Amino acid sequence: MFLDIFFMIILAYSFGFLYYGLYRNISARVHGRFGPPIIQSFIDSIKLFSKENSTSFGWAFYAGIIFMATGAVITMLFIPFLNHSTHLIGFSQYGNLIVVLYLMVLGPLGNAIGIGSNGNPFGVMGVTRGLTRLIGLEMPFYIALIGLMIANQTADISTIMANQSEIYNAFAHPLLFIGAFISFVGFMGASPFDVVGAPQEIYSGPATEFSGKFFALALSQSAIFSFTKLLLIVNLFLGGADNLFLLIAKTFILFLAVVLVGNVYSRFTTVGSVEFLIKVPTVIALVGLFFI
Amino acid sequence: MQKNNQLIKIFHGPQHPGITGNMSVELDLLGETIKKARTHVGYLHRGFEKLIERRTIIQAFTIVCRICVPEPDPNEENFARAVENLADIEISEKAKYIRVMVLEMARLGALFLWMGGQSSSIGLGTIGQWSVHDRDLILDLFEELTGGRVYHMYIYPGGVRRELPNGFLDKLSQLLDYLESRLPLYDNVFFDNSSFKKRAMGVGIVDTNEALRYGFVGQVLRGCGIKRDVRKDNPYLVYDKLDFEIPTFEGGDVYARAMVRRSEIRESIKILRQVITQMPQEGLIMQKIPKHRKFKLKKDDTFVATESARGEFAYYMAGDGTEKIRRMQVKGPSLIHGFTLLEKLLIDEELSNVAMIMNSLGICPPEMER
Amino acid sequence: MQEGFIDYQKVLDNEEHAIKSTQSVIEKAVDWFRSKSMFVLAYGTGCGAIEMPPTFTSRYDIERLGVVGVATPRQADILIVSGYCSYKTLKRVIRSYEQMNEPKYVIALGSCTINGGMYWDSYNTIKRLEDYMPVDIFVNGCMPRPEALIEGFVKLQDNIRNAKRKAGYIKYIEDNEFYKANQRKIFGDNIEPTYEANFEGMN
Amino acid sequence: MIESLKQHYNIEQKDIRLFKIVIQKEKFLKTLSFISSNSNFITLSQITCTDWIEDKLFTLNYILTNKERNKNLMIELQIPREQSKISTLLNFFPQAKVMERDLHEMYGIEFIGNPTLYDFALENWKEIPPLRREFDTLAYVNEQFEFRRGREDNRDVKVEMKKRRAEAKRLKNAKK
Repeated sequence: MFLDIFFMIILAYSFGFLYYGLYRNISARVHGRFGPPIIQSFIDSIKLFSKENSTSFGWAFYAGIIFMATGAVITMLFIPFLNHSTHLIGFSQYGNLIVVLYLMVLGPLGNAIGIGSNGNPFGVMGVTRGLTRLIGLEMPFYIALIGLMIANQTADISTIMANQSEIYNAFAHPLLFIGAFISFVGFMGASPFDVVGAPQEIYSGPATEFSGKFFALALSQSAIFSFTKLLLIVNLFLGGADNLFLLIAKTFILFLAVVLVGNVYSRFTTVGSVEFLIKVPTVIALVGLFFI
Repeated sequence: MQKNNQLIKIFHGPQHPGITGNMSVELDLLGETIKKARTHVGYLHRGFEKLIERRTIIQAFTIVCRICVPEPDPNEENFARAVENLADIEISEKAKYIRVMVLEMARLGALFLWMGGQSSSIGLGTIGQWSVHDRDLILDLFEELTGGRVYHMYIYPGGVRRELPNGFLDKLSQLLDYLESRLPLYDNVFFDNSSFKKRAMGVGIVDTNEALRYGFVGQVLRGCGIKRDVRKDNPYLVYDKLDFEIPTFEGGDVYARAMVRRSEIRESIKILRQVITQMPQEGLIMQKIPKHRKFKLKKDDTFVATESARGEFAYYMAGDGTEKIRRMQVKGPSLIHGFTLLEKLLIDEELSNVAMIMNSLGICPPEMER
Repeated sequence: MQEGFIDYQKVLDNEEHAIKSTQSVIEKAVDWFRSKSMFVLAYGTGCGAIEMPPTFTSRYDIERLGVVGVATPRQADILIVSGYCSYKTLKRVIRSYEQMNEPKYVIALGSCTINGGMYWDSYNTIKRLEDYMPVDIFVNGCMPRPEALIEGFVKLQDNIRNAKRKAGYIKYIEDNEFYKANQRKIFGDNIEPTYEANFEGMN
Repeated sequence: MIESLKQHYNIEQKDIRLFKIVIQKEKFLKTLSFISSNSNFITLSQITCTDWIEDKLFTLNYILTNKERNKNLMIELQIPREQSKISTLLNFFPQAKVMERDLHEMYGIEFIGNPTLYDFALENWKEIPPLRREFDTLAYVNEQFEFRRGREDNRDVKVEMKKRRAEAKRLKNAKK
């Protein structure tokens, strides 16, 4: 059990950073250059852990970051990695999709606690933008997932995975998938929805005051969290995976789609992104509800 | 960063990824809406006008191109033309053509650099990578022609400093073909990109009625549909013998200015092609000018202007009969844009649009404070 | 290197600046990681900033060396002082430098940071940067080409890895009095940038 | 429209498209308002100032540009160097604000009626305004900064040039 959980965390951590390296490499190829080595993000995080951190803003600041990290890890632990497998399942037999959806909000809230405690206006702006965007993001995502639950008559992730043995949900309910995917791009923080950390506008947004180890922790959290989201989408819409290689392949394809979308679109404004998310993907997902 | 009556006061720059150069805009924010904007310059002040008073012509010539970093050649052209007016030098036809070529290449480079800045300011980094790479190819040609990548020190009073290298014009035409083959790519990903239109349309609208009177220049004016360009209005060098259009666009917003620049790239490629065909083979490139200790200006003053990639670049020069320049005053295109216009446009604007508006106005600090 | 200018790089590299490299394996590994990932503060102080875009974009792709730009001083390791510093800029540069977390390094770009360069007789630009803040690498030239900047980065990586030389931030702590005295000499007592610039008659 | 102005002022043509009027300091505001309202020289391109220290004068040039942007008109007037005062142009041209602010800092000219004469480029500057000719920037630099000492084998340029010339002359004589 604990060994299992340990391996899950290790896997998520390493795959998260591997995908970050791939993200930078693929965008570099789009830009027409070589880009950094794939393990660059890993090197960065080790280096940041070895830096001193000069700033401290009281206990709430630390608590916020701890919240973020824990939220990401716990969310990851409630999602089974593999299809019909007794390993790498974490707590998933004790929880279901509702719990996951609830836990997914924990990270941003913890972020808000931490940033609110340091008086940096850019950090506060970033958190405000993030929470505003979260509203727009969750509507289509939740609608699509509710549609899935209705279709499968269950909220258990492993059951939903098992039910797609002959046809994936992505093809069974394409509209739901499109709605979920668009908001998933936003969840991954990719352009055009990257309003939170827009450097040309508000420096690094929430991470403006993060330094040294805090920044490294934030990086690791986002790595684990992004892998978690990939995992969730793969499980729900792409039929899960029977072994690790299949898992890597499916997550990577999904990830590639996100990267390529992010590279050719420019950033929305905060209000603009919420408007778009409510107009387009929400409507698509709602229409998809009727075809179940 | 202090709070006073619900307005957060932040300094947008000088250390900021979204600022154009080393300057600072002091913003009073209500939420993310700007209530008051105030421009601060002086981070790049070097006192050029004082330094030039202490230098002879050739010494001043070496520093005058440092006034505007992205495109130094309009400065050299202004300086050279002002000195020629005050010393009664007439330059040859070939030198004029070479100068036009250099100026247009510099304009192309600056426009490509602007494309990078404008697209990065709205988070479309891909275009920045591509266009800076293409600008670098132009810089390579500059290096072959003048020996310098960024600062060329090529246009000297009396002509230009070097003969064209062998086969330079062929290389230039090949480069132009390459750039033209790249332009549709930029159109697809940047200019016709729906997300760029969504961001840029209706933002930073300049009032057309006051544009002329307030002394706006360049794309800000042409983006309002007013056809003004120094190359047409009072042509210098051989611009009156070349056939090119002054693109204009209605609307006066960021998108209009972007569209104007988009067609200007094509126009200056057209100009360069004509220069390549009409360039006279013979003709000396440098007139006979006195030795630099005896290079004296008559006691008079003059006012010259050149169309840079961001608008009218104007010099006022006064000589006093000695070998030193009595007074040289620079008026960059973005002096008025950076203060009168920017402080007006930013009011009730979103914080997310500051970088975009500054880029589209073509604000460049080193020429505002010399 | 221009005629008549001392080659400051040589002086930095000679014996009296060298330190004994007695490092444990852990320290060596940490230094390797530090040298492989450098975050550069996005602050173009002078005209050297015009050669940053080519260096960071696809022509001379410096991200291969693990060099990326970050927005805030809190996360940056390297401050590139790109060209001349006017008084006003130097105040902000020093403030940004002091906000950065250790270990931090400074690369001075262009001849104007070495000895004033083109603006040797200008009344508003400082002449020798290392009087006011410690400098690890000088890249001379006006402009320095992107290749020169990349070579500076490689040299800095080398210095970090096999600790040839006392790093700048250690010097800034040890003889802080020297730097502060120099800063006070030109700034008077208000070294901190005055955010409310002199606004009499300002409505 | 230059002709219509010619009836009132004696206009000197400096170039094909560059004209100049020299007026007295007293008639300054009247002239500017007349020209900017009765002709189409509606834009103020630049305010320039030249320091003629030998005859204790500042020469101000107000460079106007017409609507078609193809003719420039320089309006020249002279003000004394000490307690140099002149009224602002804010009422006619809003862009005069920043130009006057610049000149005020660089020359110490006081533009009566301009509210924004605070720091432009310099920050708490205590010397005399830097662009006045009596301000010696080299002396200021020498007492403010110290230059890097030259290399050990560094040689004085003047002496070196003399040596080289002498050497060249010697060689030439040796050839003969």
